[in-house]
Amino acid sequence: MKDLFRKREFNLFIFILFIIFGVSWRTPSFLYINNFVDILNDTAILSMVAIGQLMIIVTGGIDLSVGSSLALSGMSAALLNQYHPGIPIFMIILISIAIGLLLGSVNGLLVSQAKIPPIITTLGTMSIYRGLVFVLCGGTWVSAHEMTEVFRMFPRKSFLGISSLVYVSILIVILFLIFLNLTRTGREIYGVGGNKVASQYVGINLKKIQYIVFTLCGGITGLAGFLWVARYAAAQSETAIGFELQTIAACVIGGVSITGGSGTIIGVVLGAFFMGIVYNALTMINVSPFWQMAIQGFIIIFAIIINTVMDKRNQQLMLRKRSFNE
Amino acid sequence: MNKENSVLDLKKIRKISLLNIIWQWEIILLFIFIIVIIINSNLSPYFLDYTNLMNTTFNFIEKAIIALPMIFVIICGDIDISVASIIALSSVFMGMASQAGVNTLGLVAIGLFSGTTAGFLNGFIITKFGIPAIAVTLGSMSLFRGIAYVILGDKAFTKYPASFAFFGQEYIGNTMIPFELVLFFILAIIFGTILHKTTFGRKVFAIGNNSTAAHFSGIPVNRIRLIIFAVTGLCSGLASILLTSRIGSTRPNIAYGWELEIITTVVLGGVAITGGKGNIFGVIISIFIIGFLIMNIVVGLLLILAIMLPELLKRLKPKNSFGNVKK
Amino acid sequence: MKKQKFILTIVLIAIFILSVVSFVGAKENVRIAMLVKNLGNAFFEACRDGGLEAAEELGGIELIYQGPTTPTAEGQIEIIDSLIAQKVDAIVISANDVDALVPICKRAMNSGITVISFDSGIAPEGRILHLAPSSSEFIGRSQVKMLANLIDYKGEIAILSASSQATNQNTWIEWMKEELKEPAYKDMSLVAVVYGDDLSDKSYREAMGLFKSYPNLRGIISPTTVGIAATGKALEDAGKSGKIELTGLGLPSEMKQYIKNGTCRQMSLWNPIDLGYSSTYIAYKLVQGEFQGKEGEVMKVGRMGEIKIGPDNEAVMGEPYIFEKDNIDKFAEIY
Amino acid sequence: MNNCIIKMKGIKKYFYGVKALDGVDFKVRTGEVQALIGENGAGKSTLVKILTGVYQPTAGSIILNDKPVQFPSPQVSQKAGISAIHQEATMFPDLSVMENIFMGHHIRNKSNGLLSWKEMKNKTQILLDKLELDIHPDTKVKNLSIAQRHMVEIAKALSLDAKVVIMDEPTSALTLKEVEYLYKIIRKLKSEGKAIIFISHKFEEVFEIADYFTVLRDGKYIGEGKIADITVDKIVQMVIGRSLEQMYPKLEAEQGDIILKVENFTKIGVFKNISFDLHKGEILGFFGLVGAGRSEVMQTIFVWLGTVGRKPLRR
Repeated sequence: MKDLFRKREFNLFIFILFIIFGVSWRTPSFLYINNFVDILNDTAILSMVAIGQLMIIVTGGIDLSVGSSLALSGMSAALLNQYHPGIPIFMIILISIAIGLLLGSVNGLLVSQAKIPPIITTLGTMSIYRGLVFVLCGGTWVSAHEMTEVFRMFPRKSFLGISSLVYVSILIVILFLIFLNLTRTGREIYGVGGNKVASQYVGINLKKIQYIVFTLCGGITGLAGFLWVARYAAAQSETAIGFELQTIAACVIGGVSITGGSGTIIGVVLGAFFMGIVYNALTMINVSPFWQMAIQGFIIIFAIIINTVMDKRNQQLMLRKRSFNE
Repeated sequence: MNKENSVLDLKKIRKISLLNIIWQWEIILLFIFIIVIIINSNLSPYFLDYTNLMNTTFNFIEKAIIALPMIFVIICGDIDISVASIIALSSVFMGMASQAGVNTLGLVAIGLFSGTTAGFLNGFIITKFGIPAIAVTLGSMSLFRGIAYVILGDKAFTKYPASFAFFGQEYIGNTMIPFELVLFFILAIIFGTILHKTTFGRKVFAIGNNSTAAHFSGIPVNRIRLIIFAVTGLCSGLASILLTSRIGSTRPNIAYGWELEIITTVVLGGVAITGGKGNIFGVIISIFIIGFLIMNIVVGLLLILAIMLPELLKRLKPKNSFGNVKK
Repeated sequence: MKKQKFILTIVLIAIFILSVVSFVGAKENVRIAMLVKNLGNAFFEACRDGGLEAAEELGGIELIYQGPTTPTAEGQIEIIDSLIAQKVDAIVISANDVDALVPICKRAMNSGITVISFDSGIAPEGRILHLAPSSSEFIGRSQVKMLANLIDYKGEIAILSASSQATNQNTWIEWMKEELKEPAYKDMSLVAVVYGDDLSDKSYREAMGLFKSYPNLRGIISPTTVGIAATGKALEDAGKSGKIELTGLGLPSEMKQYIKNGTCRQMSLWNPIDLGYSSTYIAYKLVQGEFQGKEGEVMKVGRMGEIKIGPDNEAVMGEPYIFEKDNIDKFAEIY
Repeated sequence: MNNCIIKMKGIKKYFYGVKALDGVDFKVRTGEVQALIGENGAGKSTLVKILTGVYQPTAGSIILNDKPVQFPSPQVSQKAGISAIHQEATMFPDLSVMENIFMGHHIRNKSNGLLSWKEMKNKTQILLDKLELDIHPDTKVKNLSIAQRHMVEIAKALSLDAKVVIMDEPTSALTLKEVEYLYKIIRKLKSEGKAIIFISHKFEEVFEIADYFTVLRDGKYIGEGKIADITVDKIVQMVIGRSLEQMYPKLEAEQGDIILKVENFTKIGVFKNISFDLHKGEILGFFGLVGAGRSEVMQTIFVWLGTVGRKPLRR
């Protein structure tokens, strides 16, 4: 139980509770179940993609192309649906995942085989993928009436009051919880980020791991692309512009070390949820739209500082405890 | 270990040949630059027109001026993604001052001061709490631009003194050389000298290579990083003056998305994103390459291909019989 | 190693020479650049189609369609600079910023380029004339009237705009507020103006936020094509169709879904094809010296008939068209 | 000699044409401690890296249990039962002790192929108990002392069921007490039939713990033998090629004036009331256990001197 308090995730959890309490004191309707369901809906896609981003950051990389590849796979899914309405929905989902995997593996190959630093690779593919969206759609949009009913309604289908969008993201969370915590490859991801030399000594294939994380992140992004386009019933060339920074922010708030080696899925999901709550709360308590950005920025910095300070304090506690043992 | 080092030296000596000189990073960039010029002049026969060439520089010199301190930031192993937001913030403060009747000189002072303060704040949080720069500037990126939105809302500042237009719109005498361009070259010489000819520059490289070792060698690591972030803020403030003067108005969404372009420029210029390596000439060439292109799919491909070249060459090389040397 | 480097060097030199050889000669046509807020925006794609129509009708026009990938003034300035370098004959621009583009447009005019703005204007000193699709006052006021009819002049209303920096939206909103001061609207109150930045996800979430923050909301005006479609989707998802009325400015092709199912019973828009057609037409005639661009001048613009240049050199095309269930199918085919 | 588990014969290793190892022979026996002795740069680490599969030899053969083998990668070497405790930090600071032990060979559930943390935790606890270490398996390695980290590495070697454990200068960062403890563990491993390669350039250590020795100099094989059959002087001569007196001629030094005087130097929470004088021409030794604050004092003085009159910067 004492260990719980020492976890970064726990700090964040307390911080979230604190915000929920503060906001609901001003606006009781914030606490309605419906509102939380909405927040879940809003953060579902972000948490999914942030998990992909997490894996890459844990290996010491970064992916700036998630926004663009999300747009590209989403646009492909929408166009496919528009021109071939007969294709069943699960095929479209599979195809958008496949496109995402492909885009991710391009990143992965460039990083692992051509040894280009991840930030440069993805900075480049960010422009390339975004450019391909323009090429693909020729500047036009795919709008609601051009999509089939099944396509548009997929993320909204709900069971027990919770939409399939949320179920999909929960599924992703569980899958990757298992992957990262209960498989060798998953743990090797942490190894690579923690110490490249050491991971070589224990026989971890660095290139393989780098390739895997970028490809998996691409796959998640591809799925997210379909969900995004279906949810907003619009595929545009500007879809998800700037989304990469949101996913990175979710990771950073969630306590992922930006230099690699540590970070948990629970932390990232909490980080995404935190961002969703802040956004939702700012709207709920009628903060002027002009204030929202500044407050978000302030809260991000504040959360990061608190996180860092608490973590340092905890480590010092551990050290002190150790010296007593000796 | 000694042996390996001496081996590397031998390799370096062997490297000096004409082809290897051609394959220097800066030469490759220069080559790309010439290709860009030729393609552009094919697309438009007027491209090489002296006046046009000079006028085109208006569009990227502000970014270039921020790229200069960004070289230091990245060599240090840090990154600053809040620079574009600092531009917006400084511009808003200048707008407020101008509205209150402050003269041109005062506006310049305010622009520089607010930029420096913002940069200093970044540096302070980064060094004081030991948080990675990308995390802090990710937050301050929203914060600074957010403050600009708070102050300005959906309005714009449009009233600037007539003499303020000098910085971003005027030329030196009647040479058709923009003031901005001259200012950039002066700054480039200053920053280049500091980076390559002073102990401060060497310390920056030392920090980027191994900050712990640098610390133990008596280099005040955090103070230097703090200075660099403050200078980056200062240059962002300067860029803000130029941009505000050039477009003669301020909106909170000014310079939106510039940070990635600036970082791309610096990285294409051969500065290692992992820190510790880079030089100013490469970045200057890269500024002009990207400047004469417009950020798009071409730049993306260019970036990846250019960075890939050295590795590609290594790949082409047949594996020697001694096997692979792993580090 | 050496050999490979040599080969690569040769390849690069070959590219070099090829790029020199592939010189393309200049054309004799009148070159008109249509510079829009951003690429990939269906509204402007329709404007381009109109421009192409005019080019075909008049002949001897080369239409260059350009825009930044994100709607920023800096991006447009950069493009104008390259257009000046290309020595185009005219620039027809829908501006992202009313003031920021003035200095560069002045420079363009000084180098002999005819600059007019359409859709979203530049301040008078930065262009010869501005072609407004409809008078700002009329648009603002008619939006409020339309919504008032839908909600029987009663209840709370909100506005979901594009970015807080969008010139034309801001002007319309000013006029909407002006109209709401009339006694007829005493039972209606404007509770919020929010901004979706012309991004579907942000607009969608802002709309959702409105439903929650204002449980008694009766109507939303969204004077932007992205915003209105996203709001339509949000209304549908939240099950608020029919409870909250939606109106605004939207593209029929985008809004067909929501007009058909009653989420948005009425909305309006001018014809972007006509807008693109007229602005290209006028730009051409200005270049040829057949129009003067003076205040009070009446221009004969092809199939559009006569357009008069009003005060501030602003020309107004006409009234926006109102779309409903009955006519949406027809127009969704066109734009 | 039938307990000889590894034989390396005529090992050569060139880096870019320069010889790092030139025909080295090396034998390791089960249940014995084999010392590998030589100056810095003599080729000890290179030899170890070849044995652990990090480097490939240019020429020569490795014979494991009378069968010639090749170690193209660290995993193969590991599978063959060779485990190394490297001189450099080869740990994952942000991961737990347990995970550091099992990284690369996590235990999986037989039924579903997923990792079994429970089993790993049990095993870790058993290993730590065996090494008489009082560390919680979930502690992050970054919170451990250097000595503890070494022990975790040994635990890792044990978890791999290594037959050969290589220790590359394990004592260099340890206090006397910790070294004693390490010897205890080594003897225990020896009694369990493990072969241990002990790399060092400290002769007293070698005589204390090793049974056999092999000497390298400038990448060349110089000789080998039983520790019991040799004297310190002889080994020294083999290692440096000269006698000890030639190597370290005794010189009288003049003790001069005080050039640094430190009084009641305190850094809250780290050390307090440190006082000493440093004279010209003097070598001043600092003695204490790891964690006693020796390095901290020096680092602080260093930074302090660099910024006289100001508050030293903390990292």
